[in-house]
Amino acid sequence: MIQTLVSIATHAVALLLYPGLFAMVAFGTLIELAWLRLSAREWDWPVLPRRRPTPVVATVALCSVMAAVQLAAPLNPVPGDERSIVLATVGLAFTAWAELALTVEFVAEPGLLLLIQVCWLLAVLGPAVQPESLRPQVLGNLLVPGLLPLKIACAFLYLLCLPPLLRLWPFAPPGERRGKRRLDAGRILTWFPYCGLFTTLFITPSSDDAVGLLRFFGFDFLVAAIVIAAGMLMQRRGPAIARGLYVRAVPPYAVLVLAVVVTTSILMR
Amino acid sequence: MVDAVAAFVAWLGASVVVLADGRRGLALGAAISAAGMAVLALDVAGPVAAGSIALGGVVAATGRLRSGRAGWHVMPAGSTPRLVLCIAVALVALWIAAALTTGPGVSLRFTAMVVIGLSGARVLGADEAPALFSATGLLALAIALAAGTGQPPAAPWPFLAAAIIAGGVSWITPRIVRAA
Amino acid sequence: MPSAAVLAPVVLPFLAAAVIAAFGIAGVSLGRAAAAAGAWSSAVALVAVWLPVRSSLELVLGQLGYGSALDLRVDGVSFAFGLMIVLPAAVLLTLQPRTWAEASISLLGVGAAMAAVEAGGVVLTAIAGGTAATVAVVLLETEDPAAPRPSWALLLVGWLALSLVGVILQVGGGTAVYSAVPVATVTSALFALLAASALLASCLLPWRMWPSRLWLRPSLRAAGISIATLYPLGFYLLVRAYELGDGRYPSQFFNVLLAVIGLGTAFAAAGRAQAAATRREFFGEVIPGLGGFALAAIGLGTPLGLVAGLVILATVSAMVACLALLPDRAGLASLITVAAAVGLPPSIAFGARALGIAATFEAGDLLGLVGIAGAAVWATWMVAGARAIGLPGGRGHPAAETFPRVAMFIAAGTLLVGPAIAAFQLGFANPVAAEVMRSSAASLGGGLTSVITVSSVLPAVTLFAPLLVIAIVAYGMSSTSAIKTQARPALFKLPSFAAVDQARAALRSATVPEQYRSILNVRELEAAAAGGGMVLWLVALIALAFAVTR
Amino acid sequence: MQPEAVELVVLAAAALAFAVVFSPAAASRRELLGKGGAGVLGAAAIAAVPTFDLALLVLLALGVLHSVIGGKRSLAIRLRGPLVAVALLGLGAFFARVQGPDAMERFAAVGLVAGLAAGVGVLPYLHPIDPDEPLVSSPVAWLAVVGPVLAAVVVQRAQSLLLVDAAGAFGAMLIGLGLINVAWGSAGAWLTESEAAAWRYSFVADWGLVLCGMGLIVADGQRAAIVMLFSIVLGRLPLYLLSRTAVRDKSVSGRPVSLVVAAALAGSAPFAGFAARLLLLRAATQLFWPLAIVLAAGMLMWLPGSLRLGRSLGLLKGRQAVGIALVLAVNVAAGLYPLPLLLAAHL
Repeated sequence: MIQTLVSIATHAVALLLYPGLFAMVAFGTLIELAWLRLSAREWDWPVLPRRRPTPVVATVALCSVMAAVQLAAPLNPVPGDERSIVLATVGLAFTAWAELALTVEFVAEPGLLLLIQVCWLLAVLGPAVQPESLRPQVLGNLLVPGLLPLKIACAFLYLLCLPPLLRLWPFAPPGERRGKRRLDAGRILTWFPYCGLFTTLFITPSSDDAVGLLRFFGFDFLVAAIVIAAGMLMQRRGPAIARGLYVRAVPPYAVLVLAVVVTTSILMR
Repeated sequence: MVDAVAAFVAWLGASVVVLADGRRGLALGAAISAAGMAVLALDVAGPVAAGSIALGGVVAATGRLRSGRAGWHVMPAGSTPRLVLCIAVALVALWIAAALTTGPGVSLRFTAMVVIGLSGARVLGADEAPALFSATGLLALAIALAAGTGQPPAAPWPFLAAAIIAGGVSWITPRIVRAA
Repeated sequence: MPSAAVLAPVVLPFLAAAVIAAFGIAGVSLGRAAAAAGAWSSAVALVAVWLPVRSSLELVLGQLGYGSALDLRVDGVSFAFGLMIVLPAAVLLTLQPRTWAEASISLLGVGAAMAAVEAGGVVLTAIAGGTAATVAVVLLETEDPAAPRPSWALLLVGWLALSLVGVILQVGGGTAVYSAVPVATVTSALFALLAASALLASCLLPWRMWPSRLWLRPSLRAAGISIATLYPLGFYLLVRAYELGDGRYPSQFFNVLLAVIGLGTAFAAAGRAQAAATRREFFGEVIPGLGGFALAAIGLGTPLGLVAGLVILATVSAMVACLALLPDRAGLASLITVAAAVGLPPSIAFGARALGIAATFEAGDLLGLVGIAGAAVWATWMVAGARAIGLPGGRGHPAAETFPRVAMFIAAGTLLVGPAIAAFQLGFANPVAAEVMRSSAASLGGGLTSVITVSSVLPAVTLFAPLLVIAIVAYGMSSTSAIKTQARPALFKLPSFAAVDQARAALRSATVPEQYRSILNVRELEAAAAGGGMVLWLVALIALAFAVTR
Repeated sequence: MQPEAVELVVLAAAALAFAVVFSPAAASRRELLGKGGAGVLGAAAIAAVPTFDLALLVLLALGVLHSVIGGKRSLAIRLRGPLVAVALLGLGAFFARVQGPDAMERFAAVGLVAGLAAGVGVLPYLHPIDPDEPLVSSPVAWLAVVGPVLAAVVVQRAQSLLLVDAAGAFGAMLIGLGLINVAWGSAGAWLTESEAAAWRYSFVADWGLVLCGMGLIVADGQRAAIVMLFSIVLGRLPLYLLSRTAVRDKSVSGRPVSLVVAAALAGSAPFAGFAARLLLLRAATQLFWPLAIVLAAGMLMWLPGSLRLGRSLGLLKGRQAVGIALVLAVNVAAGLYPLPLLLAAHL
């Protein structure tokens, strides 16, 4: 009984502090400010999100913290064997649709977004088909030559899918109000899980010490930077280019990745 | 030799029943056919059976004279197909009885097949009660006779039953039939 | 515990039905109390028989006449499926007002379904299941002849096919008793027939069939009972099929095929759900959707998949009661029901589906691709759920039969018991795996606090409990005023089966060309055959003689 | 006496008793008792007489009697079925007794099968019907009262008369005719215009399964036949009696009772028809499993016709409603526990 209570406390700490809510808000706020700074023509401080959370934020927070504790973050209180790629994936999948619950106007191109999310699911779960393991850190640690092409293909697909999932693509939802920009609490909460999951799956695990922490968050910031750059590129090129990319390029590439998954599994059996 | 004649007579009687529409023709046919079958039954099942068939035939013929279209009406217009039927059935029955099947009792086999066949065909083709009931009577007698083929019949009951049916059926008058 | 006790869960509903009918004919309606007593007594009897022993208790009486003895058995499988049938039915019979005829027929359906899951052999299951199907059709017709109801032919096909399976087992293996059939008797062809009958019995098909259509009836009294009694039976057959094959299906092809059919059903339901015009239409797709996930998990062939599927099925039976009591209007009850339906973490539906997806990866042999597809289908359900929150309620059904608080309690219950998924699986699902997958069920572990899988551990209590607290706090602080109820466009259109309907209409209106009609006039053919003509009779005789001499 | 035939006579007597008790009009009760009683006695006589020839003569007498008691159809039509049956059965028995080539034995089998079909009134020898004819003089009397006993006697005698090769041909012909009657009867019950014809075709369809059961020489086939005959005599016949009042009133009822009746007529679980179908599938599987598949598919064709007949039952109250409940209860009991029926027939 004591062991269970201790474990509950450990998981609570992980959920609320690190790598949970507090770490997500801290990391996410930094990245969000960077994104607002780089993507806006003239800069002024954004308005803080409402003090009372909406059901959207509550849902995003709930699902994001569940995903965040699955990451192979150094010093993560949650034991390695209790982490699952499935919980992380499904948790993040929920965050993309929370806003659709309020009104359609808040979600741009829902149909296309669903297609991209399916491609993202392939990118995340594809590497787990052959090893038959669901531990994120085990997948990240796999350096078997046979799996490298698959991991690289999935990593690239993952990065391709992030801008739409983080709503950095140039499709402004019809409901978005003009005037002073408000900090997007939903997006803030998802920066760390998305970037951390990439680092966990496609980069070898970091050691549980200060160097490991620096290495892990270094890669996270690097992923965030890549995503912000991609987002800014698409903002400049305009919606047509972005639609062309996500309709005519990403899905065929995802099919190719699926073929790689199948081929890799057959060859390595 | 007697059996062969009896068989021919039975066939002749059955043919008359098929070809006749008048009460006299039907009565004559029934009587002749019963006579032939009685002779054959004498060999097969003994005097009681033969007597039953003969008595049944007489009662049937008598009953038939009481009702039905007056006169003979043997081979009325349009009865050629029936004539052809009688001859064809006889030939087939003869071929089966004499050539196809083996063992004693060729006449008995011929008679059983030809009377059952002709009476069944008459039932299928006729519409009036007298013809139907005459054919029914013959059919009953033939069924009893057929019981004698193969193994020797243990008891005369089929012949008695057939006689009762043949006799009784011919006394059913068309009036009862029309009212029903 | 005397073996005759296994009769109680079956006989008690029949007894109650007889008493209600007798009083009803005499002009006295016993109301809900009698109906509730009949159903709850069956549930209590089932639990009372199982809990003290927690292993199989069997009653075998004499031969019945068609190669089967009267063999009733309460084991882990019949206990689990018995509860899935009787509990939602008991809740509905307790709350919803019915005429004495409907109450009596409903109890007959419950009794027949309980007999189906307690039957010790395939033939008895076919008879009892066929009876439950007939009773359900009669119940739906009694309530409202004009409203949609299952195609009786489809149900009859399923149960007749199962009786053919039972007969082949009897002839080929000497018995159709689940625990005694020789494994070699269950060939691939026979299993294909059994699987087809199971899919037809519960209508686990991608097309829009009765598990979805019944929810659009003006009243949901008969629909709730019919789905509660019929829907689990198809899954029951697929679970018993493991017992027939000593823990496995004859070939892994069947595992993949059933998993793909399950996901196809779940995706088709999700496709219809995300295109729903009202919330009632969305809720109409919840049961087939959850059923599809359950089929995909159960079809995998691993103990983890089986227990995950069973937990999803337990959620299905809870949702049947919840949806039948839910009013068609906005409100907290409706919101919580949508959340429970799409499996918002940390609900039990979320945990079970996550385990189901995990089981596909650990089953190996490329089955992980099924897991990826499962995640994609689940994402589609998330879209449909989010969209449904803002949809208008729907036509609505009589207020007297809706109980929003009870519906909300049931839906919230599935959300709150998420942390107890390990304990629930231990007590409810593991005995089933132990019964039908004796050789491989030992791999299931984890006790009351976690679910151990091959490569990872689901920390049910230690993760889901704090997560639940976070959820309660977060949602407690938030307000639902921002949700805008509006007509919402579908994200994508499923390929409509217009082509199938056109083909069916063309077939129905097909006629023989005018110039040939005189030859093939069916009426004249019938008149000739029934006319008793001399020529026909002689020709028939000659034809028989000719045929015999070939 | 053959136990199977005795049991069928008892069932026919029970059906007659039901008809008398639950018949709507007093006048028809007396007629039912008189003429129906004669039919049952005739059937008993067919079963009781010691030799096959006497049985044929009894059948002949019964045919004459049935044609004379009256009815809408002409005398020739009413007399044709039974008499042709006697002629064919007589020839069949005759060919079986004489020594000769194998073909003779096979012709004997043809005669017995054709005679049975003509006697019962199934394809290819359907007795013409008239919708307005009273029950006792309609072909249903042969289909549901005399036919079952005749079939039991003919099949039992055939087993003693025919040698192995001819017995095989006998069984094969029965199965062939059975399948034809299943298809024609179930389609006819669904598509034909008049309700009375639809009921007759439903009897013919059931007889198709009976013939298949009798043709399958294994024990389960005979069991299936006896249970199916039970569902004809004490299931379909009583329901037909009760529906005759509704048919004239052209009142079609959508009440749930019609669905329950349709389930009983369609041979759905838990009625006696389902148990018969189970036994038939068992027998077919033992002999030739593709036949079981064909039979199972054929069994689905009962559904549309049964739904139609169930609807034609009309709104029955009081005594008729009790009659329906009694019929359904008896059929459920026999469907769940057919063993007593089989033991009584020593099967």
